[in-house]
Formats: sequence, structure tokens, C-alpha cells
Amino acid sequence: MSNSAKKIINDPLTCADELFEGLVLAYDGKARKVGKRSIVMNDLRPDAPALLIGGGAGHEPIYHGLVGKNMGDGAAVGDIFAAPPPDIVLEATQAVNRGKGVLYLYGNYAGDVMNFDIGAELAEEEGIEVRTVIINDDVASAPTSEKDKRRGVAGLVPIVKIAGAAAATVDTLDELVRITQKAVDHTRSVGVSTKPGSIPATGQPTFDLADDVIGLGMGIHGEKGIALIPMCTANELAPKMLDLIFGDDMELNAGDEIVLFVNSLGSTHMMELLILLKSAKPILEARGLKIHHTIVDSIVTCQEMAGVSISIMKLDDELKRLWDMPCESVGYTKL
Amino acid sequence: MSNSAKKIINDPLTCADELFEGLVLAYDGKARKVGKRSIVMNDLRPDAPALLIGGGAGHEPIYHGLVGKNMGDGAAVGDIFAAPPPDIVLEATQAVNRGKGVLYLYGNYAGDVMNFDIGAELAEEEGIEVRTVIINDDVASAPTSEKDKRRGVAGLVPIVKIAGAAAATVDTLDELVRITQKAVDHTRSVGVSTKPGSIPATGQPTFDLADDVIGLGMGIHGEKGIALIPMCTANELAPKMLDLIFGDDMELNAGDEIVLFVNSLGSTHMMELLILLKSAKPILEARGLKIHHTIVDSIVTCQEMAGVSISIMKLDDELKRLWDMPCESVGYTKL
Amino acid sequence: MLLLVCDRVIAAEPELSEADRNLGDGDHGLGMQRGMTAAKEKLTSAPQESVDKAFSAVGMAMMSSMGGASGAIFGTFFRNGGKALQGRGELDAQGLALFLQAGVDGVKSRGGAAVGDKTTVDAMEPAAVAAAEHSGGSLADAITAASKGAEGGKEATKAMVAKFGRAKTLGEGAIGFPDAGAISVTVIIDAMRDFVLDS
Amino acid sequence: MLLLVCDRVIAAEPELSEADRNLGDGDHGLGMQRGMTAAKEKLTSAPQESVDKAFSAVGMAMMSSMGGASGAIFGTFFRNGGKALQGRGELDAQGLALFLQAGVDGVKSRGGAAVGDKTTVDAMEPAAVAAAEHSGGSLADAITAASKGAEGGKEATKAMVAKFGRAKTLGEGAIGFPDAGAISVTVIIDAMRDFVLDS
Ligand SMILES: Nc1ncnc2c1ncn2[C@@H]1O[C@H](COP(=O)(O)OP(=O)(O)O)[C@@H](O)[C@H]1O
Ligand SMILES: Nc1ncnc2c1ncn2[C@@H]1O[C@H](COP(=O)(O)OP(=O)(O)O)[C@@H](O)[C@H]1O
Ligand SMILES: [Mg+2]
Ligand SMILES: [Mg+2]
Ligand SMILES: [Mg+2]
Ligand SMILES: [Mg+2]
Repeated sequence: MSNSAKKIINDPLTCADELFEGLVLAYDGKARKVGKRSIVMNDLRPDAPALLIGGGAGHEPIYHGLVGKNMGDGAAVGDIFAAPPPDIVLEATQAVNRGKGVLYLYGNYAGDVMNFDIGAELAEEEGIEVRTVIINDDVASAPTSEKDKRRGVAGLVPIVKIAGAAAATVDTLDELVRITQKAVDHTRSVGVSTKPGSIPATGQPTFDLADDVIGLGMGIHGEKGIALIPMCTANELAPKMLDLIFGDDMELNAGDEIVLFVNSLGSTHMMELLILLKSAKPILEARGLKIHHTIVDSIVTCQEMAGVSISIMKLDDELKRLWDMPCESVGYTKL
Repeated sequence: MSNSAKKIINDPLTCADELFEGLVLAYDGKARKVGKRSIVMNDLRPDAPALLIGGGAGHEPIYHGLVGKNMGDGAAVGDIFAAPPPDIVLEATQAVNRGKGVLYLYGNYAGDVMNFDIGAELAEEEGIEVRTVIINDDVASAPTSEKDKRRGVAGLVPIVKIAGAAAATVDTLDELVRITQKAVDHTRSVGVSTKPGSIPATGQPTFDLADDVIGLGMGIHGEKGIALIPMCTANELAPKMLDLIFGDDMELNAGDEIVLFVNSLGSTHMMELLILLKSAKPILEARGLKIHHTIVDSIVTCQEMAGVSISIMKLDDELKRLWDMPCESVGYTKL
Repeated sequence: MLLLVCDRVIAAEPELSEADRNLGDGDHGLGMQRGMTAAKEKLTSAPQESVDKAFSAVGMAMMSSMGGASGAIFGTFFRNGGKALQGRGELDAQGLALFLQAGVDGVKSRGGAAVGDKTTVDAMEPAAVAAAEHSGGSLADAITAASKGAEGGKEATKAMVAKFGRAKTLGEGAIGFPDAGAISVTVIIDAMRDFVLDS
Repeated sequence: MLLLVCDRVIAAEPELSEADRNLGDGDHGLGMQRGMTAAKEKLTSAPQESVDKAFSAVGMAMMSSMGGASGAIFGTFFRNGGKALQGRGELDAQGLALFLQAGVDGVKSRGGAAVGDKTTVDAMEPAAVAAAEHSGGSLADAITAASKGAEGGKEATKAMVAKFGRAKTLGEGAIGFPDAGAISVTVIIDAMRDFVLDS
């Protein structure tokens, strides 16, 4: 067992399958395994459009842990850091479909786009209507003019939450697509990393980072961001991160209501998230933003990588109403 | 700033105060700061006995993140790894008391016991009735015959959840004490650690541990457990941990319903928790135990320490009814 | 031939993962290993009736076992390439050229990358061009030329800024490192060449 | 005198934390530093009217700023010890003996530990006994004897298995390391001695 990272696993090559089995157990009978590696809720509203999410494993609890009541109807699960293959996507699609078509919602990574696209082609051959909304909330991964190149990061949590609430209430796939796309358009994130995680199969770090620097805007797999900057305090970091969001094209004006999500990428402790939240407060206040709901948690992760991200979703009346619905999943639950 | 552990903080000596400010923000106006460093819910049921929890900081989201609807009414917050001083306990006691007395519920550590006891003496001088239930779920910290010496670890989460549900429904402090003590009596935990966290103020590791061993039964501050054992697989670890629980005096018979809580001590990734859950399943099944509810999360932590714990709460009809109530807090929410 | 391809790719896991660690998330070798292990299983459990089926089977196995960018890319490469061999017998120089061209065309339309974008396409396209130039001659000559083409293409990726995949956000930072997927292409084509030359 | 105590304990932070790291959670020095910083602030902001009030003020400051086991322990020590000095003037040998005895009695009833349990009590108790033996003589002699008593008690904790605090679960593993809280007691009493001898 190559396990230099001291992980509590069995076989480094079967981690995805084993964590998947564990995940199904964590759902206490509310969701079931479908096909090779998909998880699908048991009690789905009949005659409704379906929400299928998915992505690579190793980032738990996303995506597959966001299946649940008023959350995803199902998820297609890939191997560690690898998008789910088309046949898994197809199996999940068939299981969530209730005759009203399926929305694919996932992060903007080449592998996910290609595999979900092939899955969509296979599903359409079987007469299932498929639509796709791609999550691209990471403002640090491409300029405003090239939004289609941006990665999907922690903003996916409020986005899936809204899409799940929509899927639980609307009647048509068109409506579900419209609302979900709006949620994406209303969400921006920026992350920083302080330490790499490690790849289960090799024990190797996911990237290299010097002891005295942090990666501003770095992606959750160590993808390059804006710059390597000297390690700094929470008070120094908060404006650097928020300014990247404020500098983008999503208008944030005094009085706007937002959902604020401070996320740990894995081993950054909640103490630090809370201190960063405190550091962010005066900056958000100075803008006159009204925080409708705050999430401080570790939901979008990359193994034991250290780092944080801040996501902001701007609410309008429709999004706020959907936000206020309760939801339940292994990864995020709201009363 | 001495920050060899690369933490996102401002001043290593003000971490507790700053994370506390962030925590209050995370409650979105549902809870408020009281006195020096206590957090108390705003809408408390009138004429009801109160549940006050608390402990040292640096283990977030516990304890102070477990304040909320059908959870703790308030929490007294200490400095990093230090029990809250008596005057903070007193301030919190005064704020949560609604004329029906206050239950103190906290983990069995010398510092907590002494400071809460002094706090209780001060409160009683002011005419507030105080009762205490001490959490001592860690079977690895002392033999069955010396249960009063056992530490409180992750079992506190289901225990606070039950106590919070009880506090929301019962009318007398006696009833609250009875149910909470029952929750403690019905809960057992065991933990293992694979890597130390680090102390914010010094950047020093919280303990030392060789690369090829793990601490079976080790406490969340690195307190000694059963033994240092060679690093092993999840399939090997699950029975070692569960046997320590099964070997204790809480009867677990076929058909018994339990709450199962698999907890990360900080930087152990959820992938590993899920794999361990999968490894635990056949062992629990062989005993005929029925899992009523599973929690897989990182709620009882020690900075970026790595390791896991397994807690089992055995339900009877009363506990199950209380368990099934929804609850909401920064650290644990249930629909 | 395809079994040697599988074995070579499986053996190259560390090199491929390391290359992906420089530019991506470090798992490329693992994905390829998973795909080629599945392909080998499929090939050995039920020998395929024809060349085109064998190539397509490798593509199917890769596509459904790997996931990730390279699962779609190499799955498409072998499936589309395999389809182009339908109705043909033993692989010859012309077949090789057809296979490589159809394969790279499929990859280009699936992923949208062109030569110069620092992807597998940079190794596939020159290999296909070289094979086409030698499609009138012997298979040995054609595959040797294709191998050289792929190698040159892979080397060329070192100087490129990535436009696709995870490496695209590296910008200039990607310069100096060869693309992991392009290395995989050379491993595959080199294995085919060695098989042909040895038999 | 108490200001020197504060400064010495604050300066001993690394040594005290390190000792706690061997047996506990490594924060003892930090807590003592926090407590003594608060005590110093209190003493300097409003000079106390009498000796007993000064000692009690240190106890109050420690108890409410430190938390943790040692906040309760040292807070109780100085508060209870201080109370025993009520109505007395300058600190003399008899006062010292009274202070130490009342202090350790308070700690014992608060924490339940006795000599031999590897806690602060192991240093406090012999200091109190030695001071009592010299309570008829000069303060210098009494405090020197108390310091020796504390030092001996602290040394003795090395051989002990802990019965209280976080170290209790270490069992035999605690042997060889002195108790962090006992070291703090020696730092405090040594500072008192040095102040007396220097003035
Ligand atoms: N659009 C594309 N067209 C062709 N090849 C691509 C494309 N996107 C990525 N690749 C190839 O995939 C390789 C990465 O594969 P792999 O590491 O398995 O996938 P992932 O990026 O999902 O981890 C890259 O080195 C590149 O050669
Ligand atoms: N019951 C007790 N009686 C006397 N001293 C105690 C007792 N429990 C703990 N101590 C002292 O407290 C010291 C640890 O203090 P500290 O590290 O500040 O507290 P914590 O254990 O809460 O981190 C121990 O070294 C020991 O001397
Ligand atoms: Mg990958
Ligand atoms: Mg402590
Ligand atoms: Mg990769
Ligand atoms: Mg300590």
C-alpha cells in the first residue's frame, strides 16, 4: 500500500468505489446506488424535470454528497479527480428521468464537459431530453471577457441548492434551466491555497507551494490563479479576495442581499474560516451588502489541501424564495 | 507573526476572540455576543430550563457552534484549548437563564470542571439554580470502572443534539438533567489520530507522532490512548475501534437502533470517513445493529489535526423521538 | 499489438502522472493505467473478431473506465479510429493512416482543440500526417514515420501555452513542460511501432 | 514583588509550554502568560491598598483571563492565599507561611489533587511546609526555604504518574517529565525569593 500521506483507506486504486459505497450508507436509505457508480434519491417527485449533478471523486462532500431533498436528484460519480465516464452519466440520467427531461449541472472542466456531453448524446439516443448548465464561478481563472473558460469552484454549493429547490417546484425543464442559469450568473468565487492535498493513489502532493507563499486564485487541483503572494494575515487576505469578486461584472450595490459562503478546501480549520469571516465583514459592510445567509463550512475540498474560498451569490426575489426552502443532503443541510 | 503552521489568522494571541466574532456573524442575527465571550440565542422559549454548553476554543465548530434551534441555548467560550473562565460562564448563565435554572453540559476535562464549578458557585450566589452533566464518552481514556475519568470527545454532538431537543420541550430542570444524563449514558466513542494539529500561538504541533504509527484511542489534544499501533487500512482499523466500544458496558444487542457518527478531527478528508464507514458496516451488521441515522462530518476537531473518531449513541423510544426533531446550528443541522 | 500498447501505457504510469503534475492535477497516468487495464481485460477475455472491433473495444473500455479528459479523448480516438477500419483486414500502412486520421478528427471535434493548443492533438495530428505520407509503403515504414511525427509533436508542446484542459490557466507557466496527453500518444504509437518492427 | 512574579512567569512561557507539550496540550505557558499579563495590568493600573488585596487581585486577574485548568488552580491559589493575609501589613515570614498554606489548601479542595498526583500541589505543599518551619525567622530565610521546597517538589513530579489533568491518561508514559504547573509554582516562588533577597 503506497500511503505516504497516511490516509485511512484500503486500496489506493479503489478509493472512489469504496467512498461511494460509504456515501450510499451515509444516506440512511434515502438514496441508492444505481449502475456502476451513481447515487439517486429514492422518492422523486413524479412528472418533474430532473437535476443531475456530478464530477470527479476526492472532493467530498461535493458533488455526490449534495444529492438530497431539494438538492440534486442524483449524481454521476467519477474516479478520483476524474469526470464520470459517459456510461455512468447515462445510467444516472435514466434513473433520475421522470419523463420531463434532465438538467446536467457540473463544474467547467474539460473532462466533465466532454464526458457529460457524450452522456447527453447517449441519453438523447434513448429519447431523454438533456440540457446542460455549466458552473463557472471562479473569477480568478479567466478574465470577464472569457467567462466560458472559468472553472467551477465553491459557488457550486449555493448554485446546487437553488437548482435543487427549483427542481422541487417547477414543472418544466426550461424553467429549471432558466433558474439554474440565473443562479450561476449570480454567483462569483475566489479561492486561495496554502498547502497541497495529496493524490490517494500515489501519495504525491497535488501541487507544490513554497512555505512562505499562498496561491491567490488557485484552483482546487492546484490550477494556477492570479499570483503567488506572500503569506499574509486574514485582514490582508480578505480584501484581496473580495476585490477580485467586486472587480468582476456582477453588480453588487448597496442594499443587495447576498448569500456568503466561506469554504475550507480541506484541512484549513474552521477557526481560520471564522477569523476570515470577521475580516471580511467591514469590507462587505462598506459596500452596503446585506448578508441574508452565511455558510461557514468545508464542502468543496481537495483531499487534505489547505486553503479557503469565498463565494457570493446575489439574491433577487426568486432566488431568495428558493434559498429559503429547507434542504437536506450529506454535504449541506438547511432548515 | 509566528505562523509556522501557515494559518490564516491575524494575531496568534487573539485567535479566540476573533473566531468568536466571526462565529457570531455566522449566526446571521439568530444569536448574539454576551459579556466577554459568550454566545446566546436570541429567541429563547420563556419559562424554560436552559442548556448552557461550552469549552475551549480551537476545536470549532464545537462547542460554541452547536448553539442553535433545538441545540444549546448558549455557550461559554474559552481561549484556545482552555476552558472558559468562571466569569464568562457566569455571564452566559445569566443570559440563558429564564427562571427555571441552567444545565451545564461540557466535556470531562479538569479545566472545564473547575471553571464551570466556580461559575456555578457564582451563579448560585445570584440565586440561579445550576445543574451539571459531564460528557465522558471516550472509552479509550479510562477503564469501565473509572468512567468518571473519561474524556469527552465526539459523542458530544449527538448528546448536545438530544439535550437541545429536550431543552426545547421539557418544563423542568430535573427533566432536562435526566434526559441529558441518559444521552451521555447511551453514548460511547473512540478516536484515532494520524497527525497532530498545531497550536495557533506557537505554531508548534500539539503532539508528536511517528510517520508509521497512529494513536489508537488518542484524545483530541494528543492525550494518550490505548496504544500506538502501526498505520493500517480502514478495514483493519474499523474493528479495532468498534471492538473498544463493544467491549465496554453499554449493551448493544441485535435490533438495537443507534446513531452512528464518523467524525474527522480536522484534516482527515471526508473520503476517508466514507471509506471507514464502509469498513464499519459489516461489523455493525454482524451485531444486528440498526442504524437509525448516520452523521459523516468534521464537527469535533483540533485545529488541522488528522484522525477520525466513531461514536455510537444507542436510542430508546424517548431518545429516538428527540433525535427525530429538527435542529439548526452552525456546526450541525438536521431536517 | 494492442496488448503491447496496453502494457506499455500501464508501465508508463509514473512518467505520465508526473507530467500531469507539472501542468494539471497529476492523475493522467492513473487514468491511462485504469483505461488500459480495462482494455487489456476486454481484449483477453473475448478476442475481437476484427481489427476495427479490437480498436473500438479499446476505445470503449477506455471511455467507460477512465472518465476525466483523457477518458473522453482516448476513448474517442480509438473508437473513431477503429470505425474507420471497418471492413478492412489486417492492419496495413493505409489502414494505419485511416485510423490515425479518423482518430484525431474525432478528438478535435470532441474537444475543440487544434494543433498548437498543447494537447494530445499536437502529437496525434503529425502522426496522422506522417502515416498518410507513407500510406503507399510498408506498415513498418508508416508506423515508424508516425512515431517520429508524434514524438516531434510532443516535443513541440514544450514550447506551447496551453489552451485546453487544466493547464490552460497556467499561461506562460506551462512553457518548458511537455503535455501529458501528448506523451501518452507517443507511448501508444511507439508500442505499435515496436510491435510491428519485432514481428 | 508581584510585578517581578508577573514578568518572570511571562518570560518563562516557552519553557512552560514545552513542559505541557510533553504531558498535556502544550498551552500552559500561554495561559500563564495571559494570566500574568492581566495581573500586571491590574496591579499597575490601580495599585492595591494592601498586601492581601494585591495577592487576591492577581488571583482574580488570572482566574478571569486564563481559563483552563491552571486559571482555576492559580486563580484559587492567589485568591485564597491572599484572603489569609487580610488585616496584615507588609509580608513577613509568618504571612508567607499563611499565604502558601491557604493557597495550597484552596487548590486541593478545588481540584481534589494531593501530593503525589503530579500537579501544582506537589510544588505548593512542600513550599508551604518549608515556609511554616521558618515562619519564626526572617522573610528571606522563609522564602528561600519555600523556594527549595517547591523546587524539590517539582523535581519529584518527574518520577510520578499523573492522576489529574490531561497527563493522567499517559500512565507510565508521564514518568521522566516534570509537571508543567509545578514548574510554574517554582517560577513564582523563585521570583518572590529573588525580590526579597535583592531588596
Ligand atoms: N480538449 C482537449 N483535446 C485534446 N486533448 C485534451 C483536451 N483537454 C485535455 N486534453 C488532454 O488530456 C490530458 C489530461 O488528461 P487527464 O489528466 O487524464 O485529465 P484531467 O484533466 O481530467 O485530470 C492533457 O494532458 C491533454 O493532453
Ligand atoms: N486537579 C488539579 N490540581 C492541581 N493542579 C492541577 C490539577 N489539574 C491540572 N493541574 C495543573 O494544571 C497544569 C496544566 O495547566 P494548563 O495547561 O494551563 O491547563 P489545561 O490542561 O486546561 O491545558 C498541570 O500541569 C497541573 O499542574
Ligand atoms: Mg483529473
Ligand atoms: Mg489547554
Ligand atoms: Mg489530470
Ligand atoms: Mg495545557
